[in-house]
Amino acid sequence: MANIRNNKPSISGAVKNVQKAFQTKTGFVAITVRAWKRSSRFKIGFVISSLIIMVGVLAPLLAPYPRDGLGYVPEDALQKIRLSPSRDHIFGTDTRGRDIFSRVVFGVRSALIQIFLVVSSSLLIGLFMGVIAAYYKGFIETLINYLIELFMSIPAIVIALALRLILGSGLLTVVLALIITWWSWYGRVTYIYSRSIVEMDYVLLAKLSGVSGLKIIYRHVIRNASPPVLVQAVTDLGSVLLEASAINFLGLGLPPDSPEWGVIMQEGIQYLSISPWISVFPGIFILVTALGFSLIGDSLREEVDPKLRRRWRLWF
Amino acid sequence: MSRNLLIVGIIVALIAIGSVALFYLQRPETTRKVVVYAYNDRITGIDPSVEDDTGLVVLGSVYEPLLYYDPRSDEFKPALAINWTRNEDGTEWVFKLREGVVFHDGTPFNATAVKISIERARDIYRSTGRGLGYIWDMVSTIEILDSYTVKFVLDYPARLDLIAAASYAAYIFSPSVIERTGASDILDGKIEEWFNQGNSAGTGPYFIEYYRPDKEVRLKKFEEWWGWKIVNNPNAPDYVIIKILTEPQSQYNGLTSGEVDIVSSVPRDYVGQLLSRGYKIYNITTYHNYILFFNTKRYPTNLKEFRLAVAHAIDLDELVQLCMKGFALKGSGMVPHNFPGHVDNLTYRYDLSIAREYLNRSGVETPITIEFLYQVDYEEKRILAETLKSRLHQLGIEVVLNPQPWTALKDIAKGIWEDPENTPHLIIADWWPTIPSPYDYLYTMFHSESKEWNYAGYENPYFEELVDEAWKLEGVDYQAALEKYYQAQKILFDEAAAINLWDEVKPFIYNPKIEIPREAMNPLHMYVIFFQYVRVG
Amino acid sequence: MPVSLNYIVKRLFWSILVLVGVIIFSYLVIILSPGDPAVKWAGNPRGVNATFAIEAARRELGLDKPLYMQVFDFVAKVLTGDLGISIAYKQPVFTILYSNLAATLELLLCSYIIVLPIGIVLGVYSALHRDELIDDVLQSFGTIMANTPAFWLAAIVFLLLVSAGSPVYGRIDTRLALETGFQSITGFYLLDSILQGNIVIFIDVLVKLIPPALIIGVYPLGLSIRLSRTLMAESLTEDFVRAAVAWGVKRGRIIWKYAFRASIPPLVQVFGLAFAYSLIDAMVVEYAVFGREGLGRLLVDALNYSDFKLAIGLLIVVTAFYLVINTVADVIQALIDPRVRL
Amino acid sequence: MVLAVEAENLKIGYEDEEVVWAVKGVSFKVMVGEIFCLVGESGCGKSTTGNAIVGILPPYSVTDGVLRILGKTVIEGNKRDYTGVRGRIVSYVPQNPGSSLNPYLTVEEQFHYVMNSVYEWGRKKVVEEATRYLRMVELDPDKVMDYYPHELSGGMQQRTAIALALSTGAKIIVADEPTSALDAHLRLGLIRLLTRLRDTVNLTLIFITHDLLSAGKICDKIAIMYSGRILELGPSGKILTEPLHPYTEMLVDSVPILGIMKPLKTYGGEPLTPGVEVKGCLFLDRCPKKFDKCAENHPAPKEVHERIVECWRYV
Repeated sequence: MANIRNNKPSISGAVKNVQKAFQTKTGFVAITVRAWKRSSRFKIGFVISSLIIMVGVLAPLLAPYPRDGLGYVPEDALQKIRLSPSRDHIFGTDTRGRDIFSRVVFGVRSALIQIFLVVSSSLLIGLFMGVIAAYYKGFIETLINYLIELFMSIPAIVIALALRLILGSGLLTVVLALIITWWSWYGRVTYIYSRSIVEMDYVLLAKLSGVSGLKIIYRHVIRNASPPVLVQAVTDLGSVLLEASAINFLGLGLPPDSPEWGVIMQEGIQYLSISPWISVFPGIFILVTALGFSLIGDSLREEVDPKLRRRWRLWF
Repeated sequence: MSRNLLIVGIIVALIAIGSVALFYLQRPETTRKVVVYAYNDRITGIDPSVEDDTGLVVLGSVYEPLLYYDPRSDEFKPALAINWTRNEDGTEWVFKLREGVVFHDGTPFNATAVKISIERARDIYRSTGRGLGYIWDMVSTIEILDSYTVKFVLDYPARLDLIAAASYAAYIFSPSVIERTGASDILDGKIEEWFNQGNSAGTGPYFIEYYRPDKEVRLKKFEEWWGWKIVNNPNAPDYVIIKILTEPQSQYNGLTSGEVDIVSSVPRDYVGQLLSRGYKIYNITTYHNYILFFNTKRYPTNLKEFRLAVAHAIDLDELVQLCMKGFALKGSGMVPHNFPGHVDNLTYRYDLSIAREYLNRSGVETPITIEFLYQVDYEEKRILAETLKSRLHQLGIEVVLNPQPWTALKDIAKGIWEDPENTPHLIIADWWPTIPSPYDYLYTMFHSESKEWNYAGYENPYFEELVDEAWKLEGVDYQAALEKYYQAQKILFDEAAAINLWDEVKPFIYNPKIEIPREAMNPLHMYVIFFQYVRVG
Repeated sequence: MPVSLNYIVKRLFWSILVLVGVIIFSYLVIILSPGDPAVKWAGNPRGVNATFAIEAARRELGLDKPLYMQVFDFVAKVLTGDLGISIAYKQPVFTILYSNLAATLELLLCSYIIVLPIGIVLGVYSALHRDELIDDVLQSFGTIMANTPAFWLAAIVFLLLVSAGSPVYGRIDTRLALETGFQSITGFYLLDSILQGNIVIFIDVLVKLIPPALIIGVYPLGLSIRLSRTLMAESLTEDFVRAAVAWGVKRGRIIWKYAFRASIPPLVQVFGLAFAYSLIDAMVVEYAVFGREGLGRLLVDALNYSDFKLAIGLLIVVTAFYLVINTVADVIQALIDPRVRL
Repeated sequence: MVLAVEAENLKIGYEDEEVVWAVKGVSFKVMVGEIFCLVGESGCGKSTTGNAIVGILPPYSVTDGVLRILGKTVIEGNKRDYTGVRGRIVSYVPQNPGSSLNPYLTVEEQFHYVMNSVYEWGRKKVVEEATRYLRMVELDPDKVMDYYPHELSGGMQQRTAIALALSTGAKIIVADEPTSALDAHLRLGLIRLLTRLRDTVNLTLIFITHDLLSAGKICDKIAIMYSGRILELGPSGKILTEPLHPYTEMLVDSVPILGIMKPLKTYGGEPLTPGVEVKGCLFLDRCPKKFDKCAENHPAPKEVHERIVECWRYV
């Protein structure tokens, strides 16, 4: 409809083209801005994620019993064992008389830290490996692809088990287990995008004119391949959380008194039929957080791949 | 399209409803008497001479020792031996064996079986250190006087009647296994392998029909058992299924869904609810106690005052409620309640001011950080660790938690003898006895020779002398021996090498359609239910 | 994209290569991680016979040989199905892994058989009603399902079952099995009970299987709702679909025989990946909540017993499982395409 | 004479971020038994128009105006209703036979799905009929029926597609570049076949092509499309011999016409990019004969010498 209404002189065509080119910029920020404008899913996801992050930052202020939140057993524990949700303890208390709400609020921090560490490290490794493979080709390419395939095949949970036996429990175990497997996905995505970029004329030209490999990699390949990979990473934030909490739930990750959702759920699981609140609330937080990130990721992906975005009507 | 889908859907739904209905209508009537017993751990092995852990729950019904001893009433009950005599100084024991007993494989029981069984336990321990055969350490020779009489000649006096009633390493198996497995001698690994494949060669009232150590063990009634006439229990189960359900929640589910009859460890919080639903309980005060060791070789827990400060900062009343939900007796001394050698009034008083005073006296600057090693898969130990961490925080003692699986815990804790500086300051372990003697507790956990289990790194020559003397005295003057054991425990109490937190009270919950009489359990045989006494239906 | 037999052979070869890589990786974990590899392999033994056991482990691993020989021996051993005796179970590691794998696999297969048709039909429906309310509802549902932590949902469902008075636990009613004379042959109880004509056990096993299967199915359900919609949306614009429309082919046929048929290969491939992912969910759910036997229990046992052999066995078997499923998915994907020349 | 297809100010657009109009208002009539050609460069909207007649506009398209097929209104405004039209009244010979046959079904199965859908025929009858149609397009049924499309050559695929299109028995056939994949002799054969069918069963043919020459050979009427408009529409003989619109002239000049000796010319310029808005005549940029008026507006259609032309020169 827009072109019918538009009555500007015919040069407007050219201007429009430029505008359009500007709009379809593939930078990550530009994609995000566009997603915000277009998608209500993105907005919902964004609001959820921001809220969660705020809760994480403000945890000590929000938690009514910050010491409980950190894992300390309160003085009057015996009077507070497994209280059901009430005004004093809106999520109830656990078997040690700790306030579940405070624990869950502090759990936001563990969740975000785990997600951040896993995704950022995997992203760095994955980008590096993927780009190297695409640029240098030959044996290196095969080798890296082999490694990618290899680590893609190992589920994080079994690596977590081995690491747990070697390193003991702790943040390092769960984060390392996830990084070892997770980077390979980014490696693959980067590789696929970079390979097509490496084939492009301007990269060949730069190569021929003797620009150093690293410079080309940085200037052309990484810059152009990273937005789709970043989008992939955003989509993954929720999955990282789901897998990390599963690992913690099985006791392969963080130690038992940590304010971590999987750990809290594990504590509550054997009291499920008499005190369900211990396990139920942390689970809701996992679900909501993962959902928030996933909504953001999906809308971003739609931006990168316009095919997903077309309007639709049944036509036969 | 959608109509077809609907039809398929309806058919599927009908089949589902139909089959569920069928399922509930067609549940077959119980014809055989079956008891399903949910046990909370995997079976680690069922070699009667070597096994020193959870295999007991099977061995207890499949094999028999020469004697049983019930510490609750201080009574001996003859099993494979019908009477026994000893010489004056307790170095020679003669056991008269029961006649007409057959093993599960049909071979007759006789003195040779006794000799071979006990020698195997002892010699495996002597040659490889495996198993609990050390209890026969004093036995120098076993002489077969006739088919049904054996004579034990000891190197030093001992209460061999108590030892013969041990819950481990005292089981008699059929010598036919040597031939059957093609073993070269009794120490041949083939025999153990054969046992662990799920074979039994005992004389007990049940034999193993199906053995999956990680899932279930099925025991079948041994009709030729000598004791059926004596027990006179026509309602004894024909089959016993020992079902491995490690998760307390699963045990609860099994019990409430009716698929399990007896559970060994539902979450303690559930007991009240289950009782109100009509399930019955068999509370047994066990000899299973939880002991908190101090690393006596590393600062600051090498200071007696510091240890006492911690000891007085622990509110055992609270912990028994919080960790054990009341299913425990506050510990006193190292030997549990009702066990020979138990003493009252060796419990630290909870008083933070006393604790602070000791802390000042120790000269330890606060805040100070200490490390606590505990077993990760025990809920009560986790609660203990977290509570202790919070309480000691008030004294300025920061506790770093180090949860480990049991095997790793053992490994780290033993390190106290080589590398005390890298061994945690506090270590919690739990213990249940092999032989009904205080020596079992005091020697194994506090003697410097017992580097395997002495997690305190405790070395006190005077204490060791007392314990060793008491052990040798047992066979000669039992009362004097007990007095020495008391003194030894007093030393441990004053020095606070370790704290006996509590003795567990084990609630076995069971379906009211079965009956578990008192004699079906013996605290010495942890987790064993003597099913020949259990009545079904 | 036409593929050929050559492709399948290549794919198989590559998978085997990756499997070998995983075995080498697990060996490196054993020997490069802190601590004496022989001690770890022997399960931190203690006491008088510890040195004996450690020496045995040292010999088993061949630690005195050069590294490449050790690796070679280890790979050869694993490939011949010999990982030694489990410390926790005192049985060969692979025997334990197999019997438990069957339990988990039965659960997973059932889960997918139940859930996939539902998810696909909903996804296709959603694609056909794109941008309508029902589409939004279905897709939001799919997104939520795909992001639900399975172990949490399991807890909720379990809670509901318990409050409805029908606690589901375990895999089979042992007493019933004993009374009806049920014997497990293949390890797949459903199959065994059918083979033995034991309808009572079949239903018992099925009733216990369905709740966890549905929960594990939540992720593939969400995935299939979303994925089949995307794929259908794409294949509905294919030329041959348009041509078929123009020729007046009936709608149902166009949807299923034309458009959906074109979506099957990518669906198979993605479900290959998802199936392997669900294995993790199954491991968490079956044991921790429903008290079933299976790989999940082995995981916890390996932890509680510091059973390093079992842990390594799990690592290898689970990965091999993943590889097999994905290779099979890839090969099926190639085979069901008539353009493949064999 | 019965009207087979009638378009009135038909507009068709594709919805992306905003609507891009591919067809910007065309009106034409096709009589039953007529062979009608839509000629134009790629991207001019001729295929879109063809798709609109067949009823395979993609789901994200937007329409305006009216389109009637044998009296049934299929497009009115943004409403589209093709019930009973597809396959029964109109059939379609696709542009890319390679991708237009279902790669997962054998040719026989595809015949079955088509004929069974239209006539509810059983397998046997379908095979019989399919054999007949395949023979009609000079294919050996034994070498086609049990094969998958990828096993056939391009020409065979094309003819299979045509046979499938014919097998519906529809009276109006839209053929989108049907001869592109065929060798010269087959092309001729096909054209003969189609004209024969017109003569025998009174088939209406709508031909979509970029090739004015072959259009001229077989068509009764030609519509020249450019950038979504029909610039000139008229009987083929007239169009080829006396083009009115400068664009038609351009096209005619660049092809050799049998029997007329003339020098071949080429003209520069590219067609408009779709979605770009232009004020004034759509052909303005490339027109050799433009004058002031052309820059103001696009001209309305005007009937001149048995033809309809959109050019300011004839207003």
